[in-house]
Amino acid sequence: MTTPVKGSPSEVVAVQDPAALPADLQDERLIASRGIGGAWAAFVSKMRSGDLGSIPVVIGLIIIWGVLQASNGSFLSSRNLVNLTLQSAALGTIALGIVLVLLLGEIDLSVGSVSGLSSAIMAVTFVNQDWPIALAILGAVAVGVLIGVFYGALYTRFGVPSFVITLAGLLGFLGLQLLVLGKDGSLNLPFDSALVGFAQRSFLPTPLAYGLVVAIVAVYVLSRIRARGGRIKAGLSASPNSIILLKAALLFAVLIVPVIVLSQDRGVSTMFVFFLALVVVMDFAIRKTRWGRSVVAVGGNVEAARRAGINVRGIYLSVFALCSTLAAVGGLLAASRLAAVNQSSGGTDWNLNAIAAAVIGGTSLFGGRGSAYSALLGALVIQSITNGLALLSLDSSVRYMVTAAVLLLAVTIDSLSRRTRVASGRA
Amino acid sequence: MTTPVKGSPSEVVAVQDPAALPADLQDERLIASRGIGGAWAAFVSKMRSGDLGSIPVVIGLIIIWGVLQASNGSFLSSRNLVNLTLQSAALGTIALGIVLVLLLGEIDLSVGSVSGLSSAIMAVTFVNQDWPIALAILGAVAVGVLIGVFYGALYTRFGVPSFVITLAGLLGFLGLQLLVLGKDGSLNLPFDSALVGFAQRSFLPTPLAYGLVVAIVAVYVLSRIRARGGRIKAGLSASPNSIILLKAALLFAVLIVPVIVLSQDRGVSTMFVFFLALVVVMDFAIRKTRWGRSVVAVGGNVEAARRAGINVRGIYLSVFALCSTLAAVGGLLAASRLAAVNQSSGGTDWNLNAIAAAVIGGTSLFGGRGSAYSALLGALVIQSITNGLALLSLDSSVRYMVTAAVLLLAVTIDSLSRRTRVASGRA
Amino acid sequence: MSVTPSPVATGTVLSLQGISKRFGAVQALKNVDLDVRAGEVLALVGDNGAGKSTLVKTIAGVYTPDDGTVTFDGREVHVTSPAEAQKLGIATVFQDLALCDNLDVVANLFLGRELRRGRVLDEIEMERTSWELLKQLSAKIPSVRIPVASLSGGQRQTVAIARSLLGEPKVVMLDEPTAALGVAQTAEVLNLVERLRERGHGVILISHNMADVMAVADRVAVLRLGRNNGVFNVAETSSQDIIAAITGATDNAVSERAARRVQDKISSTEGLES
Amino acid sequence: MSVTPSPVATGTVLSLQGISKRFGAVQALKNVDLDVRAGEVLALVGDNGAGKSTLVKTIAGVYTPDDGTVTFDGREVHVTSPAEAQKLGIATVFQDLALCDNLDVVANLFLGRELRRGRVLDEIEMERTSWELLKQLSAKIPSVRIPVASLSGGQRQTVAIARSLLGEPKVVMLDEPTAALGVAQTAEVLNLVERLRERGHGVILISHNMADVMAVADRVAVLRLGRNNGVFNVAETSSQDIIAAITGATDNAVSERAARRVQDKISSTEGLES
Amino acid sequence: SDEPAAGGGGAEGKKIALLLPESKTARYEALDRPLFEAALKASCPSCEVIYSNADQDAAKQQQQAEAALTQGANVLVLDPVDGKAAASVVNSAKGQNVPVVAYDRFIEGANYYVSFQNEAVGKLQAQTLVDILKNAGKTSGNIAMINGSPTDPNAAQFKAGAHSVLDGSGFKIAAEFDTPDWSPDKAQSWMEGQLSAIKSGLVGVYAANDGTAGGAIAALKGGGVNPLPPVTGQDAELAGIQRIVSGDQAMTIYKAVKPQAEDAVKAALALANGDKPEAKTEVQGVPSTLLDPIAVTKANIADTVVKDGIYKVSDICTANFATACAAAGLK
Ligand SMILES: Nc1ncnc2c1ncn2[C@@H]1O[C@H](COP(=O)(O)OP(=O)(O)OP(=O)(O)O)[C@@H](O)[C@H]1O
Ligand SMILES: Nc1ncnc2c1ncn2[C@@H]1O[C@H](COP(=O)(O)OP(=O)(O)OP(=O)(O)O)[C@@H](O)[C@H]1O
Ligand SMILES: [Mg+2]
Ligand SMILES: [Mg+2]
Repeated sequence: MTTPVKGSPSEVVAVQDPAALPADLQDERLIASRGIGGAWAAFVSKMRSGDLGSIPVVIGLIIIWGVLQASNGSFLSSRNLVNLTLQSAALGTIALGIVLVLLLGEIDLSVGSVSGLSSAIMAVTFVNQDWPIALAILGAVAVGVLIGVFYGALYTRFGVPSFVITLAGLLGFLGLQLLVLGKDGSLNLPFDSALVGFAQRSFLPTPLAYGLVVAIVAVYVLSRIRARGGRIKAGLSASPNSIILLKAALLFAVLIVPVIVLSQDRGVSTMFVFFLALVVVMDFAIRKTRWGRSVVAVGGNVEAARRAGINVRGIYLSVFALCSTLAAVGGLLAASRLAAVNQSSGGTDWNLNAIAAAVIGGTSLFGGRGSAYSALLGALVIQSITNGLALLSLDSSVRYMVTAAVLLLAVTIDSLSRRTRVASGRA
Repeated sequence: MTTPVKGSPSEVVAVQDPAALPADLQDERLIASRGIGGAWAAFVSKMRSGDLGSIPVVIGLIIIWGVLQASNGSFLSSRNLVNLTLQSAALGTIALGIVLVLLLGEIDLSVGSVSGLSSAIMAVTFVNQDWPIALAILGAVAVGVLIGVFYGALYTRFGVPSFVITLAGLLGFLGLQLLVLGKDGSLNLPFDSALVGFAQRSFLPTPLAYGLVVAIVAVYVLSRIRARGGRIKAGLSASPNSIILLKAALLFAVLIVPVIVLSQDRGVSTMFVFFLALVVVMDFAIRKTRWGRSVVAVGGNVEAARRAGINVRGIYLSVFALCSTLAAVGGLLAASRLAAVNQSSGGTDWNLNAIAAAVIGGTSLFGGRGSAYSALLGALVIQSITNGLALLSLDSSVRYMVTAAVLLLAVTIDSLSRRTRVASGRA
Repeated sequence: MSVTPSPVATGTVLSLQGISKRFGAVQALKNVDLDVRAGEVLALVGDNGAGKSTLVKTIAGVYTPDDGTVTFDGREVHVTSPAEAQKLGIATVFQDLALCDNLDVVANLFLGRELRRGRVLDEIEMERTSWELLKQLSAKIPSVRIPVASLSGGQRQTVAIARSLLGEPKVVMLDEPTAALGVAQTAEVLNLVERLRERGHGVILISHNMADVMAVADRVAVLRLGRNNGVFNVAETSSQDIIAAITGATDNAVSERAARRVQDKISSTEGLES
Repeated sequence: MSVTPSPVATGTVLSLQGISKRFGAVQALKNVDLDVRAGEVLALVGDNGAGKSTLVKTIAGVYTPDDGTVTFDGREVHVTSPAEAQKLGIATVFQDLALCDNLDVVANLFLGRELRRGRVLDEIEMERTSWELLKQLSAKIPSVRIPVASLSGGQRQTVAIARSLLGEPKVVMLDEPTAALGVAQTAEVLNLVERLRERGHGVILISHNMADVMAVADRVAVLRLGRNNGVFNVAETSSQDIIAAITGATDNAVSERAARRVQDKISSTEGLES
Repeated sequence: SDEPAAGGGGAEGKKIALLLPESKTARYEALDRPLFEAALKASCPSCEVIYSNADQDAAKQQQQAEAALTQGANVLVLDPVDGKAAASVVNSAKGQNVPVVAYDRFIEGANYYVSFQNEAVGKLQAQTLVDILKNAGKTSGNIAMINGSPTDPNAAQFKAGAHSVLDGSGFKIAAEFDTPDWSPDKAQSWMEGQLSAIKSGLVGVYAANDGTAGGAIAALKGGGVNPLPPVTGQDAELAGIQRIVSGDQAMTIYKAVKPQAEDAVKAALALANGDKPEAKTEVQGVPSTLLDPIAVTKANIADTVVKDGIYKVSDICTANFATACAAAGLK
């Protein structure tokens, strides 16, 4: 028989004075972490538990860069890095749209065809029909919007799986692209047109680039300090100023180093800055607006979102529309960079690469988990590999195999760090 | 104020005598359906609630056939239908593997490359190295198995998403294929080799074909009658003999009509029968074995499967291995039919088509729902479209668009019928 | 069939007539009537699978009934989506909770009605309010910034209940709200139900716990195998009667168990000591 | 800290020492001890988020503890997967049920231990057994051939419980098994627990329902905020004491509510009559 | 199906199948198909063309050939995706006594072959490049090679032809790239990389077709290379011709499709009537007509593509190219 021991609660648990703590730190099971030391401890613990966000992808990217630099000394040259930024913008823009549909748990296989079609329309109207460039661009982007709305309508009205809708789109819009290009097939965009100039020769003046970096860091610090004030006022915990400054310094370093390096060659490409701006805006839209919250909710659990009164159809429609629009924009960027449009613009490779970029960047294929930054990181990973291997003059058979190996390497690092989370049973 | 009314239960619900009914029909909420009339009523109700299995896809297929026959009278000729069976076997075999990975909720983007690689290995060993044909085939298939095991190991050890693993596989094995083919690039398989004969010229003797049909129907009836006896003995409801006979008659019709039609030309292709046998075996494995049950469970809810003590790693490993193996086999079929292997064997189209076939056939991309027969149906849909449009002398641009439209049409019928289920809130 | 005094009595906010719902071969609801009045707690009880949750989901716009009419505030309404039900003023805590596992507690609490400053989410204010709401319910949630997937069963339920406290509904439906809750949290939820009644809301409470039902409900409607099986006034009924209506028999596992209990207790203690 | 007589007392089948488990910044379990004996029902109680389910999952091999040892049948074991736990003879009904929504009731019941004839699944025998099991639990499930996704909350729970009746486990862990069950089904499950005890199994029962706990448990172990907070002998304790140990205070929402109840009842009746 | 080649007489009511390999190059559907149909209409008004395009997929082409045979085609005019793999198509056509005309690419066992040989095209490209360089007084330096798709058997033949000239030319092949899918943007990315890898002395670029040439030129211009080294091409795409006019591209290969199509029609009709087609030469036992590919440079645009009516001067000389056209004397 047991001897019953009645636990005396006040003895058992050493209670801290709860009133002294902010509302969100009062639970005694929380492992305390305060100040810079605490932040470091929290970071290490996050690291252990595999909850690292994009850090593993960044590490993968750094390793890839190291390997490629080791095999060919020109890889990390300023000139080549400028090329890399130019090469990543179009793919990244398309991948950004893919991130959105993946967040919803859907897919778009047709971004390549849509980008090809939009560039074909732009080229034909601009070059052959002599439309003003702005109108031609607008028309091409509008077609992207329409396509997305069409997808969204098919999806929400008839419930056709997005895989099939966009597979049909992949074929259908490829056909339309061929039709639009007609018998000439291939069109040059004049090298001195604004679009080609924007994509090939437009770089931020160095002082402006530096100024931008300073401005961004300043905005970051200010918004953080304001948030801190708000949190303290609301009785919530707030990160100390020291951590804010540390993070700001880190941000500054991450921004200033590339600017310095790139400025040694042509500089920071305007097209790349345009893409970065898209990423930042989209990140803001996903994390800080009601629309973005709804997108993530629908991706996590459609039924729960529906029951919460979210206009699920509207969300699907807007996301498909945005994805196709971004694909159209990406197509225009790619065409401007190439200064030509032909039947193979936006071939099937673009689809796979755009989806791969989003996934490599850390966006889940199953919905509800991802970030706009994964488009940036994923596009950089993919283009770094292509770019780096192009420097090596390998046989194409070897090139394919090396690409595969490097890709796998980059993602395995990420996956290994995530594994603990999956193994925890509720992921 | 309410007047309290105490419900007297025995008055309220008209209880049938439960003892008189089989154990699975005793619940009074079940809407009774007995005899042929009852079966019909149950069918209509299923139809309404959108729970129709593959019937909508079949309807879609029939509509496509009608449209194609209307546009070109040769489409439903015996000769063309024999071609269609020959054309569907390889794609169907590959799609069968895809059905398995999709059931798990995973994906394999590399089936095209794997099929290309396996055919390249077979061709090089058989033609260039003069290996006996059986050994060459075995070697090629073994490579498929190895690749699948490699995928499975990567997936289960490191948790790399299958999308990325197989994307790397798509590139890596394409590279290997180019390497294996060497600088010759393209290899012909001798027309008089057994393999080419099997794929191009081997047809079931007509009496054998008829005999097979009779045998299948007989096996069906016997197994049904045996199951009926078992169910009655176990005190469960059993379909009356009339329904069994009706279904057998239906099965007979479904089997005999194609045999009659095909026999008017070359007959029933042995390769197609081989593919059908694969489908039937796989269907049996999925529905009637512990392994298949585990696959579906893992696809539905990995964590639940793990907690039920299922060897989840083993399941992943076996499914990836089977998928790659079937891809390798499909590659061999495709190569034998073409009697040649080159660098573009198993190009990217194969991946997309195989996945599309599985999805069009009704297998969910999200795991846990699907059937081996969707590989058959999906491959038939896709190849009917390609085959039918090839009869129409269309420009590529128009052909692409028509393909897209027809594809969408076929799947929309299926989706519309499924919609009610989704709308019910728990799907 | 239960006979309620008149379909739309004074003060009746929500009234259902002849609701039927069929799923495939299963008739989940058959001809169900129900009235809820303002300032009243109506308990909806019934055996497992009796159709309680189906009824709640039908009212909440998750399902559309095959048959029957819904009258809300005197007008016949056709609720075809949960958003419409919310607009009418019907708040629901579903049995299957319907939370987005990938979102954190704050995001789930405010899903669909996020607080904003301009167009931007006001995370600070939402977090503050969340802590307040959760404290009201005695919730023991260590952090509101972790995804709800990592919460315990009771914590998840608390989050779902807290959701319904936002907004100003006319009718609140709680589908087994205390099933996973601890004793303290259960008490708080019952308090909450009483507060809702005091504020003049109509409350539909589904529960298998007769003690709770008898404690807070004014009337009890019983469903059995998808049909009405009586409406009882709590003040004038014993829980035995209600259990009999639920199970459809007066001698059942519950009463048998109650009878056997004393007997058992003795023998099992003997067993332990031997 | 609770003081149990000796770590491996005679008859102890399962014994935990110093189990700790941390999730990110949350310390879910800290230094928890627990003993379960054969032929005993040990109730594990605690507030929401106290760590009960985490403890159960740790024993069942779903989680691996950060620290501490598990002794089963006198041997120290390292259970790293649910399959291993099952092989040891530990059967578990999880709070989150862990059913495959896409499979039907029969498939879920027999998942991982399907009956076969040769290599082929014996669907008929499985279906027959399913009906038997479900009848034992008074389940009201219209058909065992529909996917469990379409079952009601209580029906799903019944399926999960019925699973644990298959096989011949030494220890059965039931994590809030009656939360969603109707009164009749609850009674059957409690009967079942008693039958398990009689057959000499060790049973760990998690429940928030003090009445049920007092009715079937021999001992009650209390967890509070992830730590041991006492072990009580049911025969010698009142449920008030246990509730005090759970909530960590003698005056709490429960007792306040109990005190207020009479008062409330009167005023609310008055309110209705006005 | 009916007995196709049996019986002499006229070619009335014959069905001729035209099976082309891909749609990503404008020439096939913009030129080959209409020219072929026009030529057939001219010599046999009652004949019918069955047309298919295989999208660069040998299996699909086999399927399309089968479809043509199903419809009772009397002759297959086959431009194979893969000349070797097409043996299977020839085999099944022969099985039904349907003769095959190999169009553009050689097929073993065909009844007739009309083509600009792929290797000759590669040689001509390379030779023109070397000539241009030598004319400019360069005898050594680096050449970058942008070949066609590694999965396209025909690309390997262009490559082999080009190598046979370049390898002994005194110029160094500094780097070489097989462009996946002939994709211009991949060619562009690669060329950009080479601009940092090949530090100096890039004197010329061999690009296998006009698309990849466009990519290479975009990379060179974007990389600020001035003056541009000569870049080769193939297909005489309008965009390529325009780049030649503006001086960005040095040359392209023009294959006079019209005589090729007419020759194929003539041979097909002869075969349909059971006659032997006329042929000047034989390739591996197949009666053949080998046409000469023409290198187009700024100097001979007017005498080639314009003269043959492929493009009108107004097509080429759009607003953007007006001044360049004037300078080149195109009007
Ligand atoms: N989406 C659905 N598809 C098919 N059947 C369903 C569906 N939803 C409910 N049912 C069936 O309807 C019946 C009633 O289910 P419901 O969930 O309403 O029961 P309940 O009264 O809430 O039971 P519980 O007390 O167990 O929660 C059950 O038999 C269930 O199987
Ligand atoms: N996978 C996980 N990731 C992160 N935190 C978790 C995880 N599982 C449990 N927790 C946390 O651990 C604590 C204990 O959870 P647990 O589920 O064990 O509680 P419980 O005692 O079962 O509560 P309830 O009575 O509500 O079921 C909770 O605060 C919960 O948030
Ligand atoms: Mg319910
Ligand atoms: Mg729990």
